[in-house]
Amino acid sequence: MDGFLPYLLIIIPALAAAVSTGTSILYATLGELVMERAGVLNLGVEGMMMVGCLASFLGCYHTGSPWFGLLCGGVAAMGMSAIHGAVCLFFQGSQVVSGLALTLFGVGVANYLGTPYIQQKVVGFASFNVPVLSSIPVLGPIFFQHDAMVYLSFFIPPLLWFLFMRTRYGLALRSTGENPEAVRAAGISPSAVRWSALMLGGFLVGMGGAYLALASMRMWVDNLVSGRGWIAVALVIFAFWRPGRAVFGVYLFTGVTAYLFRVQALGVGIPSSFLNMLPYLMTLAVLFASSLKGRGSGAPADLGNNLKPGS
Amino acid sequence: MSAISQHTNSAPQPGGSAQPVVRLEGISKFFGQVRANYDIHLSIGAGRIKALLGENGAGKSTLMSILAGRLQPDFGRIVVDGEHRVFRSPKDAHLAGIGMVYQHFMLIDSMSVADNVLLGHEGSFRISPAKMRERVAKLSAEYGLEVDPAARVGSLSMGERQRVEILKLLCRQSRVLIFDEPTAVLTPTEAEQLFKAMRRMAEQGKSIVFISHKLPEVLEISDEISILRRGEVVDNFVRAQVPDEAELARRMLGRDLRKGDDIALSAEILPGSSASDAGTAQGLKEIMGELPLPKIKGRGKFLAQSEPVLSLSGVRCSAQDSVGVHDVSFAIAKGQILALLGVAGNGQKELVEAICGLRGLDSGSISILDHPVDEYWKMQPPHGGLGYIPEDRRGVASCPDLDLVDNFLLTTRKLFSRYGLLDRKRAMRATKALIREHNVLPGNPKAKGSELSGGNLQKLIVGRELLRNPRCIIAENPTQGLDVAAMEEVWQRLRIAKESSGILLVTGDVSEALALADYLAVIYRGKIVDLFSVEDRAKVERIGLMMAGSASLAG
Amino acid sequence: MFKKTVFFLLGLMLMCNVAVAAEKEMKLGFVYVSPVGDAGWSYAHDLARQALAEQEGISAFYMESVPEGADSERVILNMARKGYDIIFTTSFGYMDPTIKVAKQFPKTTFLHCSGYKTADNVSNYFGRVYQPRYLTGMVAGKMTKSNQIGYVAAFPIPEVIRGINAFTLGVKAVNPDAQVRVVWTKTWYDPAMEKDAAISLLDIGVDVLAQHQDSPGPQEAAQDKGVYSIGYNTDMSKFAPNAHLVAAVWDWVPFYLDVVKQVREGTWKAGSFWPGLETGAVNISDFGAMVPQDVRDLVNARKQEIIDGKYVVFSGPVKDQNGQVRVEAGKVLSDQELLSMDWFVEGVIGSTK
Amino acid sequence: MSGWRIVSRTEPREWGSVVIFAVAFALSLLICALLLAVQGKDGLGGIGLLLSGGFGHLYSYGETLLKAIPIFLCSLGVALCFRLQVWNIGAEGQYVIGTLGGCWFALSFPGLPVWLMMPGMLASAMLAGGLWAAVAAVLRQRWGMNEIISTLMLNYIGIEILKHLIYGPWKDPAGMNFPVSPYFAESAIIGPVWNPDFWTGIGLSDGIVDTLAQLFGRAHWGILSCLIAGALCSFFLRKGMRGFEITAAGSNAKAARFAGIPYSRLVVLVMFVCGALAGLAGMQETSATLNRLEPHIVVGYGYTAVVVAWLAKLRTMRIAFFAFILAGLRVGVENLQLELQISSSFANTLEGIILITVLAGQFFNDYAIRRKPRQSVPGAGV
Repeated sequence: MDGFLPYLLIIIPALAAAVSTGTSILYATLGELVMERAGVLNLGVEGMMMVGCLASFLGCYHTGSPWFGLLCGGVAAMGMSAIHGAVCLFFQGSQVVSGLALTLFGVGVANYLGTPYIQQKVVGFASFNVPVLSSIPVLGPIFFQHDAMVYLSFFIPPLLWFLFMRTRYGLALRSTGENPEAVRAAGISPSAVRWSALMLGGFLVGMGGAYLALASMRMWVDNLVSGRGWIAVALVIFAFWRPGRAVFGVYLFTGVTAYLFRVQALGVGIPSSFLNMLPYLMTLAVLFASSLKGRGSGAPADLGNNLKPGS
Repeated sequence: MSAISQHTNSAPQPGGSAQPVVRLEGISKFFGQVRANYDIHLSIGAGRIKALLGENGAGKSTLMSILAGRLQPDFGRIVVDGEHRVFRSPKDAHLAGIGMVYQHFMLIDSMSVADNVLLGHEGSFRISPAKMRERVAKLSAEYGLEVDPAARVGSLSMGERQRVEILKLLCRQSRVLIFDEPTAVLTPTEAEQLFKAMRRMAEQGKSIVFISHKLPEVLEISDEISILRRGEVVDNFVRAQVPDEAELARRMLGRDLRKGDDIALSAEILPGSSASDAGTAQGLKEIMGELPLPKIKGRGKFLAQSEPVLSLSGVRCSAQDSVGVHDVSFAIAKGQILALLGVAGNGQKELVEAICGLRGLDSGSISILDHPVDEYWKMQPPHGGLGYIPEDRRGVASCPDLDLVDNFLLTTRKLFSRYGLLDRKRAMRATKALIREHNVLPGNPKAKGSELSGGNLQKLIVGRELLRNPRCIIAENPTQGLDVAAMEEVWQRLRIAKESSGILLVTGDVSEALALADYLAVIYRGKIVDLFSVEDRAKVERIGLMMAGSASLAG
Repeated sequence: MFKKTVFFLLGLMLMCNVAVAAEKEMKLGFVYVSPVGDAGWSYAHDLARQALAEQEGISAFYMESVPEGADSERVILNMARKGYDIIFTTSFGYMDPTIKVAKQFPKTTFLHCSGYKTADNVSNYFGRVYQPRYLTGMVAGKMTKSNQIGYVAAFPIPEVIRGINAFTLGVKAVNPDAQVRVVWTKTWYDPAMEKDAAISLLDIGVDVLAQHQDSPGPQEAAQDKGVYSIGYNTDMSKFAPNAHLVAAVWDWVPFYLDVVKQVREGTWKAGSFWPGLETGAVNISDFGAMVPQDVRDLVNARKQEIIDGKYVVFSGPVKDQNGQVRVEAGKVLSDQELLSMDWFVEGVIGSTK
Repeated sequence: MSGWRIVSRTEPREWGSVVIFAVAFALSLLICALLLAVQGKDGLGGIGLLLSGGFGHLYSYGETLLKAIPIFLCSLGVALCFRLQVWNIGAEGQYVIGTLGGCWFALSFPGLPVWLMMPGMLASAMLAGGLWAAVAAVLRQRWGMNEIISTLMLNYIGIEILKHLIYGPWKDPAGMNFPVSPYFAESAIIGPVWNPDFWTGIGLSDGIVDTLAQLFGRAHWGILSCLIAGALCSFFLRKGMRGFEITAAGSNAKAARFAGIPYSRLVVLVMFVCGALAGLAGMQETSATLNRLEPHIVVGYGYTAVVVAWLAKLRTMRIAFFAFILAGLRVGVENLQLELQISSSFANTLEGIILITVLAGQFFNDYAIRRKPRQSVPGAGV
């Protein structure tokens, strides 16, 4: 093409696309992050997103209200979270295996129950420009020409940060992820904290699924999630379990994907195998770098362990 | 300590000023057949510091766990402010104003001091780190427990962490604070600071229970002393009634400390080693057969009689969270026992890890059986090498969910294997014989490691290690938590083992060191303060001072 | 009323006769690579299956999401064991398993879609969907204003490349200045991602979108952003009523009915079938309302020429991206060359890697 | 405070696990029947179809066996890692890379005779898979990286490498530009166990040959590798010193290190063995059933292996059993799909439900819920 300029010009639309395509992953990443901060490893994000996706579609389809749909999606994913909680927190099952099972089940059951609704459309969330803000150059198109769920997602990371760092509940939640015995000794039930984190995280993951059905596609087709749940799991680690870094990680990943699509559209071939590997390579590289520095990655110390029952 | 004063047996119930805050009435606790506490009566008064003194395994920790709600008594009751209370959990005890500082801190390393202290007592839903720090700073100033509220707990020293634990209790208005061997992990300066803080807390009306088996500090800090022996309170008196350590020791042990080294020698308590047993058909020795000296590198080169089996010269290693080891040198020859004496946390652990090849050296060298340490561990002769009897039996010497045969094989596996295959039948026979000869209970070789009590596990471990005919033995607090019979059995076995090997005895117990060792090396903050023969009476007298770091005086 | 009853009875008798004449109920099996709910390739086949199943004397079953490879062989084998008469395997990766199973079941008829191997009881078939692709390209060429047309494509395999080339030739035929920009997603089915790939094309000024993908994602993008779109597989106008100009569609019903009839009558012979517009197996959908009449006329005229054999899509001269002549004037590409196409014609911007 | 408490069983009941599995399995089938009924299908009939599809005919055993081979091999390796408390969930990626190793050999030296070709393919597949797995082991031991994460990431990377090769350098020039490698040479193809000529040749009667033909179906000689690997594995775990060291270090890593067990080397060893087994599985699958490399060899055996290893509580014989059961269910669910014409996603649903119920059911094996004893013991007051 003619010089450098087109490659610069597509950055803005690429970033805008990063924000809109990243929103679903962002919700899911933050949801998983909440659960992991409390010490529960939930590899079932993919399945939870699928269930949330279908439930939100059905909610909106039958009532015509996207907000009600969103609620349904969140609640349904909370239900999936509750299965994980029952298996791991109550029945002492392995968190890794339970998560894998949840993915199998969630993806399967959503596609199965969704069969009669294939290709049905819903109202969903429409894009609208935020007054004033959307006319800011550069920032306007990137951040303020989307739909309501995208705008909502801007508030979640600071809210989570506030919850983690500035509330009593957050302190208990973080402590439970690190050392549940200490939490128990402080008179707080670590199991209750983990349950609540599962519910909150589950709701967020469900919203991630809902975004795909209500804002991105606004209809039901099979397998809408297509692996985004696993990317979310990887990005939590990439983010060192911090909400702010999660936002950065999500937008970085979707931004690179979106940018490279546009580079292709300009007529440059790129090795897409490498592109698909990127989030995973990125995560490995970041983990590796942090262990080289001898710094901890910030992983909750008790992540993936079950509480001993009966004590 | 030179003279033993007459012990005055009087005034069993000194008690506090008015009504005691907490009264224990007839507490008994059994673990299976073991009687941990039996019919204990104890009262704790406001503003008093009560020391609970006793040997390891006397039942002090069990009793205090009951008081703190971690364990429930089988019989007896707890009375707080004249009212009968049942503690089902530590939370119940907290609500009654009773809290405990455990030996293993329950802290969250990655979070700040303020977070740890105020967890569960933040006050409002919204929290402000600045205000939390302020609160904790105020609290720590109030009791002289100096610690930076903003620091990450993971970066603190053990002493500072302990202060955090204490602050946690103070913050939730505990009236009774229980300290379980608080000085075990402290440097003397830190211990001093702790005592000051304890004094201040007592002045403010808190009751303090202080578990220890260290005599000087008990004398220094306590108002009242109760002595536990084998699960029972055997003595109860006020501090003023005992003039010196020797008297206190006599009351605690029920025997004379200085004569401790004579006790065990007399007894014929070792079933396996007694002459009458030697002819029994399926003895361990028959099963194992002759174990010829292994050929280790430099074929045919055996250690000369006089050469040291273990020698360290100028060993230095640094550690992130502990004092590390600084310029340690000593050598042990066959037929010698060297006791490395010191308060826990003065570099013993690091030193042992270095000898076991699990910790790199910054400088200096260690040689085991005339081989550099890493070379030795690469070869690892199946027998005739180094035997290790660790302090943390469950954590470091056994596999809780494997059976006794597997636990037996853990270090002896090479004796039972050929071409990489294990002879499990022979191992089973050997385990059975070992169980019989060392009197390990329960005697079922299929029992899991976790089913054994500490003492029985120790018997198994000692038997296992000695079976390998080690020429060098490292024994870390080998009798901690054992009852007297088991303790004397272990001592006797070590004495017998000495004939064919050199032993490094790592211990914090002076009486044990005196009972066993030929030489004493006192370690403080990772340095050897002094190394001397047990015959050197003048230095033996000053052991206590040396352990507290006042080494230079000894020179 | 009476009349109706008579007709009904007559009809009933007729049907009985047919059934008797057929002697045997035909049991058909369809193996799909993706879920039928994808609105794409498998869906197009399944529409035909449903139509067939409604015919008297035919029952038609399907298995969806069958992974190519070892699992597909078992599925085909299972159908053969259960006595299915005709088994349609509808993805390239089923080729070898189909041949293998066919060896064991010589009495069963197999039809494999999109491959190239045949056996005594195995035909392969495919449609010359590049013909309708060419026609849709003409529509796109006429409707574009920016002369930039976007094409969201799945994987760089010959089938897809052929479609892009035919489409581009159609564009160029009516609008020599227009360019076709290609973005690969390396997915067959990821609606959200494919939608984003489509938007990436819009961002650089494309105003007509075409797709070779099984999801309606690109259609959604066009509908959202108010540009035109060209569908594929089936009529996708319901996904993008305001955007959908026309689609290159599959209609397998006539072809399948023919196969069933031949097998039933015993006249079926194995071979390679590559039906084009003339059979109706491939076609273009109805035009969207925004396509002006003159464009419709132009396209319909060219369609008739193709049907009549007066026009061949890949007829020379055809240059590739580098301007090199790949098809000499007066020559046409052979089927073999079409089947292994791995280069782009002039006017395509993108890479075949 | 309720009158019940959860008590850890010191000695899990041997019978318990069988009963619990049976109950959980039945329960999950019941849930599936309900799900079928939701969509207006015959629920119980469907379950019948499921079971008969997987285990109802002689030939279904052959199909099940074929599918169980890779699951068993992967699971064997995964169980070895789990035994050492190394949470390797990367069998999927190791399977892929192993396949690539085997294919590289087969494609690079097509002229070799079978007695050179087979060992070569085996060795290069196992080496490739093993080394890929060892990467995660080294990352863990040398730099302390969590193996769950690294193996999961390596799975995706491995699959992308496969795609890259198959769409690029390894594409068959005669394959019409489709993403497939050239066919392997005859010598690089693992044949089916059932080969009538061979079996009749050694004097078996036609009837038996026919039955065997049905029973083995498409099952290939890879089954031999399962037998060998399974036998070796259980033998070395029981009798071998290294096997004992793995068990001991898995029970208490710290004690193992103090006992002079080379822990890090063991981690690398088990990961390497797991990768080698997974690679072997992949190579056999490719060679025996596809006869060339296609992108579709990746169907999630590695994840199924984790599930199987866990269900089997890491015991070799049970791994064989569960690999067979899960393979049978996958085969059987196809029958259900075909007969009832339901969505393919039902297979995943079924497997998920079984896992969840069995997972929850295990609880009753490890723990007992007992009534709280009254705090009154004769002799003393409370």
